[in-house]
Amino acid sequence: MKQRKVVDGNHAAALGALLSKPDVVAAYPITPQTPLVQHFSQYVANGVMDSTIVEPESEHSAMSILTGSSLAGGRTFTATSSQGLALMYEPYFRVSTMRLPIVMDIVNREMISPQSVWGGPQDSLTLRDAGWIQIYVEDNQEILDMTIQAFKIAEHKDVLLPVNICYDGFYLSHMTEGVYVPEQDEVTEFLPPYRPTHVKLDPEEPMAVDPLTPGNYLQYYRELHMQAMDEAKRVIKEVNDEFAKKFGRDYFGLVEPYRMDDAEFVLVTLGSLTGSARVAVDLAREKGVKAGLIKIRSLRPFPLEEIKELLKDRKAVGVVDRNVSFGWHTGIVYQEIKSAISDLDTVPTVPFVGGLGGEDLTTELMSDAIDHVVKAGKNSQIENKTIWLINDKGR
Amino acid sequence: MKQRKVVDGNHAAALGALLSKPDVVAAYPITPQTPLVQHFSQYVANGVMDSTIVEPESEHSAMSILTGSSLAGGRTFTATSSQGLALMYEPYFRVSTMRLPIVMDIVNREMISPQSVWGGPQDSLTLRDAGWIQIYVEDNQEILDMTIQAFKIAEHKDVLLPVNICYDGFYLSHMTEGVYVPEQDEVTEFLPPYRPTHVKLDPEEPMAVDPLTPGNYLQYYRELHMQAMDEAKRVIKEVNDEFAKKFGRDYFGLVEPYRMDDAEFVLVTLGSLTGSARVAVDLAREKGVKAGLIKIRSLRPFPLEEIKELLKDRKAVGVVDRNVSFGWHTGIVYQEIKSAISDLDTVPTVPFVGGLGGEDLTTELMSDAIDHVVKAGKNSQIENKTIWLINDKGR
Amino acid sequence: MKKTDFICAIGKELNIINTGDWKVYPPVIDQEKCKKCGLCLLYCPTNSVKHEDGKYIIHLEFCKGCGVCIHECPANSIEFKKGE
Amino acid sequence: MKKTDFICAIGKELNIINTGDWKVYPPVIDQEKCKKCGLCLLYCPTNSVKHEDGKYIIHLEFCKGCGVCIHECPANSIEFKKGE
Amino acid sequence: MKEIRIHGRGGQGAVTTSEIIVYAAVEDGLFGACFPYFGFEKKGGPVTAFVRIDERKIREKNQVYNPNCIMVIDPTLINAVDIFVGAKDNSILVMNTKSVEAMEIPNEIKRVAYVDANSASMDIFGRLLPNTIVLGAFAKATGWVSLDKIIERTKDIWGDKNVEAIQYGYDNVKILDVNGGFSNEEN
Amino acid sequence: MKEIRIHGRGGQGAVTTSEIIVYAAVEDGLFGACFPYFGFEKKGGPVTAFVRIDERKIREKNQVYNPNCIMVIDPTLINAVDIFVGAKDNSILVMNTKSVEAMEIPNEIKRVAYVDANSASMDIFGRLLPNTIVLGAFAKATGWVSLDKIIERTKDIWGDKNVEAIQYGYDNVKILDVNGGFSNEEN
Amino acid sequence: MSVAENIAKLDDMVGPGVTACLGCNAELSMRMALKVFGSNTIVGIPPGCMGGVQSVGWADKTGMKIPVFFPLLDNTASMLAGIKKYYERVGRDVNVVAFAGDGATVDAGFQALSGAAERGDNIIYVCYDNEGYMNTGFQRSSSTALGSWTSTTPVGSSTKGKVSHKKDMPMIMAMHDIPYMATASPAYMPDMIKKLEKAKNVKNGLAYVHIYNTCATGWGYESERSIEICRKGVQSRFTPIYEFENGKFSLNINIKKPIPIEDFLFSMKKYKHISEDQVKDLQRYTDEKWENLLMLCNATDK
Amino acid sequence: MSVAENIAKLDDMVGPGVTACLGCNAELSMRMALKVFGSNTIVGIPPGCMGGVQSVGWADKTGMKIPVFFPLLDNTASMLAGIKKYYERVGRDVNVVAFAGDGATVDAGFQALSGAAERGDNIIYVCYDNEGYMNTGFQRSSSTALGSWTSTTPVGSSTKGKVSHKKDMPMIMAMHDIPYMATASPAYMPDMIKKLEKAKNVKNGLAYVHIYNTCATGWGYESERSIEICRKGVQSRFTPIYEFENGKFSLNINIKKPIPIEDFLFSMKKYKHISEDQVKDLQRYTDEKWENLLMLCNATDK
Ligand SMILES: Cc1ncc(C[n+]2csc(CCOP(=O)(O)OP(=O)(O)O)c2C)c(N)n1
Ligand SMILES: Cc1ncc(C[n+]2csc(CCOP(=O)(O)OP(=O)(O)O)c2C)c(N)n1
Ligand code: SF4
Ligand code: SF4
Ligand code: SF4
Ligand code: SF4
Repeated sequence: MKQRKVVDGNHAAALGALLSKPDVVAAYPITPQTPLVQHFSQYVANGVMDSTIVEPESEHSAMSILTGSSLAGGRTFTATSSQGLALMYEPYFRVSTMRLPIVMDIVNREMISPQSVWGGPQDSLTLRDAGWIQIYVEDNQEILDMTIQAFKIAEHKDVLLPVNICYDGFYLSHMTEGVYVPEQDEVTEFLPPYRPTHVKLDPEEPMAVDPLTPGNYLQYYRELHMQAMDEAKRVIKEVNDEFAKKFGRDYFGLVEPYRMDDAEFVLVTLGSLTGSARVAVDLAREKGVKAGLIKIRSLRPFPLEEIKELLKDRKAVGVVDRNVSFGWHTGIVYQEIKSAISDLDTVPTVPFVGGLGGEDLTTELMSDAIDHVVKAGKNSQIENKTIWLINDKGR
Repeated sequence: MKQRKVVDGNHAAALGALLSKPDVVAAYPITPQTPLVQHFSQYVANGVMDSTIVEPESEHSAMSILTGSSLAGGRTFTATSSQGLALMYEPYFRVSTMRLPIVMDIVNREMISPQSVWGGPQDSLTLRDAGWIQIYVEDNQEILDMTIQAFKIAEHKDVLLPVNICYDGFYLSHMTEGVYVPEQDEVTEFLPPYRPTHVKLDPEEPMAVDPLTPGNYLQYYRELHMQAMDEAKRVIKEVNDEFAKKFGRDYFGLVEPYRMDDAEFVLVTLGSLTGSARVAVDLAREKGVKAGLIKIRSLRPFPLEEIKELLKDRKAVGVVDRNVSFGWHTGIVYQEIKSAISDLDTVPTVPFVGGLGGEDLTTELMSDAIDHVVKAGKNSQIENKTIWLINDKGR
Repeated sequence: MKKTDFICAIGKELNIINTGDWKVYPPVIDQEKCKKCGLCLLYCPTNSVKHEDGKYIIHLEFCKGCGVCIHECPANSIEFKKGE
Repeated sequence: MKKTDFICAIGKELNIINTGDWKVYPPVIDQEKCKKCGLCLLYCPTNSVKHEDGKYIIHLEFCKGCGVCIHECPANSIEFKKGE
Repeated sequence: MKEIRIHGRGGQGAVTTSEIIVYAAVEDGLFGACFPYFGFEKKGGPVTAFVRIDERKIREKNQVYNPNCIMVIDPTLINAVDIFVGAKDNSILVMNTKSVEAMEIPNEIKRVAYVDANSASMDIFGRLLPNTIVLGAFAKATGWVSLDKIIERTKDIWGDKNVEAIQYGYDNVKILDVNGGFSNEEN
Repeated sequence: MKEIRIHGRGGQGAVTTSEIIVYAAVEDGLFGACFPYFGFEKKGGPVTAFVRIDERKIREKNQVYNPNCIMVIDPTLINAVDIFVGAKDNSILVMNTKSVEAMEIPNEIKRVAYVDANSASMDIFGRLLPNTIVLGAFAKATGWVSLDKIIERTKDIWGDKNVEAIQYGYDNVKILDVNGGFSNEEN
Repeated sequence: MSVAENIAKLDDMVGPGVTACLGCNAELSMRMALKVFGSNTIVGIPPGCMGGVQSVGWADKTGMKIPVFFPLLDNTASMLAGIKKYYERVGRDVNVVAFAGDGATVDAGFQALSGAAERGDNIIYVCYDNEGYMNTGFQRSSSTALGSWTSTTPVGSSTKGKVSHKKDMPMIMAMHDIPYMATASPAYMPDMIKKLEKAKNVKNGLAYVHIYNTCATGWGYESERSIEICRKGVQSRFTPIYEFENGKFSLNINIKKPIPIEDFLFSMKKYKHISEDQVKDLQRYTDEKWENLLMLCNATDK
Repeated sequence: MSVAENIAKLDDMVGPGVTACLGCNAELSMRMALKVFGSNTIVGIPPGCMGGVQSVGWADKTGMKIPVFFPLLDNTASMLAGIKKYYERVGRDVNVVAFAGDGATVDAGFQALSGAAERGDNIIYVCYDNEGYMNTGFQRSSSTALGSWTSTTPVGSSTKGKVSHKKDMPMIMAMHDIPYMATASPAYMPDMIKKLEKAKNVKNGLAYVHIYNTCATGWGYESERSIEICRKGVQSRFTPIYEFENGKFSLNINIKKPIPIEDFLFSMKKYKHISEDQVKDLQRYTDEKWENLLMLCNATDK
């Protein structure tokens, strides 16, 4: 029997992690992730959860503690945001290259300066090339479900990479809605215990972890890491399907196409802003515009083949970025989408940026975006000039 | 009169910084950057240099100290590598968004794990989206000259952004060759003192730096930051030209084309590996192959227009990356080049990866790369499958 | 997007936040009872107590009504004026 | 590219580095003079001094020839054998 | 879709109130979502929370700019913020106040529901805790979610006294249809 | 282009020796570049350094795999590393050794220059500091850079005693043309 | 003139109406410290309640009358060091000051502070110790005392608040051999003011002032009792008031007859659950620390 | 049986032939510590000489007979804490040990260590203090003593070595109220071994052992004098040998008649330039520290 709860995103994440039975959790509080940490402490205090919680003095130590626990053979979980992610970047890069299947939820928040605590995935996107799998989600149910799936993906023998589940600060972390909470038994069935053999610190079978390594070896490990990312594309889909079968909720793997079958004008989105984009697509359809949407779920590994396939032969494409790429004058996702479709016939593409620092990306703005895309498609306009989506409602 | 010295890359960097007369220098030692730090300490000990040196307990503090000194109005310099850069990432991102024109040389070194101290720009490339200008150089003279130019670019009123001069560990840092050292007078003329007004902590004119900032302001500052990056494209070229005029050495601005006029088969490179690529291009030309080369100097801002212009109507293009993009199964520069040429007619492109962890990218390997590119061009082969350049000499 | 005169996040004009309207009741010093020890001035977190013409006076614009001054006054000379 | 059995940087077999050939001269204990205090064993950085059959013996395979044992021996019983 | 905006002061439970409404909606078989506007207000500062209720999954994750219902937990807020901004046509005001006579009610508001929650709160709790009383008034005035579910959740979180408060609000709210009157049909 | 590979042991100054050669080349109006192979060798372990000299700017930044000249500062290295690996045809061996009689000289080596730098070093310095003596031998055997410039730089770094050592090496190196003999022309 | 009269003449550097909670005595300490340091001061306030209450400002407005900035949570001392070095270089004597919570000081920013202390950077570092991360909702910090409830050391069926003792930050800073270290309490305001003045006048290294602040919201007591709780901390010897000046320790408020520690603990909610054993442990800890301190002061009968 | 005979029976956990310099007594300390801790041990060796000499291994080979790993320079204690927590959880008693240089301990990794100490993580942390960053070519660390030449505090026309004193790490760690803290010197090997054994047996928190190691290459003396220099450090009282156990201090090697500090300083190159004033300052510092220590030991006539 399914249990339903009305919880916010942080609580959903905590429930997902709780059900995954991590051995060790170490996290440092930071707005808007803090309540997640508190839920854990409370679970353990109440004896609901049998994890070891460690309270570090910083995020750098949080990730380092998990590195140790994971190396010793444990399943580990943490969560952070923005400055916290930045502070732990040194061990963050390292755990992926050590192939440790740590799961970390990132509650996306702007990077300072300006001093801000509000939402925006600039934090994790800027660090997308550190070797982690990064999956972006849209609502609380997806947070919960993907936090569970994350462990299964991470620990898969063909993957063995750490995974981030990224969700928008406040928009999801502090949004309350109903979610279905799977039964512990079923989750345990779905997600068997972690038993590492590829790297482990244990006096019973001594090994050196990370000896000094000359380049000819290093290259080999890098190649394997890249292969594991490729495998992860398959595994993410497999785990998605298995989950869908067992729990009845399907997220379509690396990307989710929405009304794409006959779509001519396409928006590409990431994270919670997808919601208002869906509404805008529906509105456009009502007006007879063949709009469609691609929600990118896995940014790393990048769904190159899927994007190419889905964007082939469209009339125009817009990418909505809640982040910037400073040296490109567009958003980061736009820059990558352009790369992905480089070998296709050139199609007008429009970079949108907006919603930074916790600004809303309203349905109206999304409809504007679709209008721009339609216009670009009709004029075959190749401009690549970023259009800012600016919310002036309620000011 | 020009003075010539025979120095290694670290020494060249130290000389460049010395001539730029920074007020405050704070750096933490790390292989292969360490000798640079030591040169400074020695300059100050000998009274040759009138900078304040601060010896921090970590790179995080090094960047933080410079943040303070720069906010107080000083010209500041530091240098780091790999793990050091990783550890300072939190303040690193912040100084760019605070618009502080700090100059930092990055002595490129692989990121661990594997435990490595050898060359490779994975460190700075992974952090290319943190809002800094990143310029990659090829030899010791360019290190010295660009370290000076970096201050001028950074402090330009239309830019006001921090600048990284990135040079390969060991390949340049520990390579000794002759360089011309400009006279102090001339450098001082070229580079007047720094007098900030845009942000400054001074009791004589109180202001708050980084108040809590809602999204509608944050978006504005981000837009200005992106504009400054665009301006920087112009400024880098202007400064290059002024420098060339004054000191007689021209680096061609954002990118340096080599034998590109009639080139059909093009290699794109970054950093010190350009040297052997040049030799390979010459060898190919001798054999009648119309090979050419583009050396990317400024990766941030990304030379979008230049790349498009230079790659238009070529028969095939190869990109040699001494780094990887884990989720793309290519190198990072390749991924970006593909994006840059997305609107051009599709041309066969070949991603190369090699030289990681201090492995050599020999002239022979570069010739192999050109062969691959030629083949791809002849077959109009669109594959995008990474070819590893593996050095088996001397094993 | 809010335009400012600055290129990065700085603030120059003083921010004024009306914390005076947080209070339920205003504290008032009974100048008769007051022994001029000045503890209320030393302990008031909001800097609302001033020393004027030899007297301690509570300025109410920013007083949040926490009651510390009342609690600490050794002469029991301060009270919330609940009349309003 | 060097292939290994591992997917990340680990090492299992013991690495043996020939530091024995660093030394210029080998140290030798004069068993006659030796007072069996064992200080050479306690102070040898390379773990080259062994206690065998009641005697302290220097194994030379990894001894780098630093001379600490010689310098510290209270009985002056150790010397570099310069003959070779 | 029903969109609700709740105005309160830091410490008055506006955010939890919004969560209770969502809980009730979900238990009623509807979809609901809410979130607070996160500023840095400590005790005393104005706080806003947003709620959406619908028969279909709620996809928008933005503030409510055009509420169908405006709930005001603290009567003094009327001086501090523009509580009516963006009000949709045919919408409802639920307010803690002694009287609405002196208030200018904009045209979009078609129903005004008010209760003197401050006084009632002093009676019930002996101190100022008006939010659950206003919540009861909301339940009655809108009928959008069922009273039992609201009570169920409130009991869980805050206990019996607050159930009493809800009931009080429900029973004692005064409902005036104004500006032509409210219709639950159109939306 | 001339490519030189220098073999020494940690602490023997192989790296500085390579820098002195580059200095001399540059002062002679040529181009030069050198760098060490960076392992983690402390005192005593084998060390390698690479030098290139040319009339044109040196662009390659790689190890020297096919040297025209191999310099060996420590005679014992011959047992520890394969000093001849990759030797180019028509190349020169400059070596610190008492005698080369027992050595197998591969075909690519056309000139062998040797000096008993260990003994000479004991005479000059009273301890083992063979590198500048071998450097002197190199100057004579190759003629690729001028002796004065080598001396100039050595003096700067290490002082007069070492100048004496250089001169000793220069004057006392024994040069044998083997395997058909060396030619400076072809390259 | 009385202390109050003197203080009354000093300008408040903090904007009126920062949004700290009612009765927040960190706000009190901040205003007082900056009054003493005066207008020739640059102040850094890292993330934490005092930064969160808009004392650094909001949007394009400032919260202070002096230059103020937001360091990162973890680099306050280093940023200050950088500022000071520049002013020393140009020959201007400016007070470069931190006003930082215990989280920013004892946890995330500790290493930066320790580094500055060792280098002898001439900055003034004031830590307001409210024994937890208040701004994010009262999580434990290294400065949280044993047994205390916090949102990350909650009280439940299997745990009863924090399990380890408070990190002894003042003593640790003294052991850094800085020229000036002092503890202070707002309940002993004249002593606190004197110490802030001393800190201001240190010219040969780092001055560290550790203020034991309470927090009505987090600790759970009525806002008007802020000073009372502070005072009880001192009177129970739990928060000893002493000084370390040029290598010498001295006790400034000698509590000859301490109140039982329970009187302090049970005056607020965060300790309301603690067991007898925990009380005993806290008493033992307090006594030992006091003994060591007396020994170091060599002032047993002062 | 003599100490040496006992030690002789213990297995060396370190691979033969690590590439440390001739006479390196950090190598000696490492081998000795790991002999004492034995095969049921996991050891982390952060970047530094002892990591650089291939004790963690090379390519696909290991440098140890026990599990060994390279922490980052700045996270040794945290990584260890994570390992230990896991083993505690599964009920296995494994020694989780750091062997870390002063740079990794007193500078870059200090905060992580301080955090672990406060949390009461049951790890064994051994710091080999050679007073500088040796692996990267002898730069100053916070543990470098005043006046010392290093490559970043060089001797030139305007500077004369390091300007600040050594950070008093042992005392700082003791002030963290950990169950066990000790200083040790290889010159007093039986004492050092006893302390390593005690550290091994601590089960209720962090054990910290601070070994004063010398460095022939960096400090500038002939390799055979390593132990002699260590001994002089102790005999001059510059490196006092003491212990802090369950809240009590005790002096283990009481140097009643210290040798003049010059005898220690001038026995190596790194101090050869120092001035009379610097010597006096070092002597004063040494004396003050000794006095405080005695006071804390309450053991003036032991
Ligand atoms: C790197 C980083 N991690 C976490 C945070 C989130 N954060 C902001 S304030 C704070 C707590 C500050 O506590 P303290 O310094 O004690 O000040 P208080 O809030 O108690 O006044 C935390 C954890 C941050 N800003 N930066
Ligand atoms: C973040 C980071 N910064 C810098 C370095 C470079 N580094 C490697 S070892 C070392 C010094 C270590 O000194 P210490 O711990 O005292 O050990 P020792 O070398 O003296 O044995 C440094 C600075 C690094 N590895 N990581
Ligand atoms: S009530 Fe509080 S804020 Fe108001 S004057 Fe008294 S102490 Fe100050
Ligand atoms: S010479 Fe050194 S390494 Fe050799 S046995 Fe003696 S102490 Fe050990
Ligand atoms: S939570 Fe505590 S420290 Fe923070 S503002 Fe409120 S009373 Fe002050
Ligand atoms: S440099 Fe010093 S510490 Fe490092 S291996 Fe050599 S002697 Fe040992």
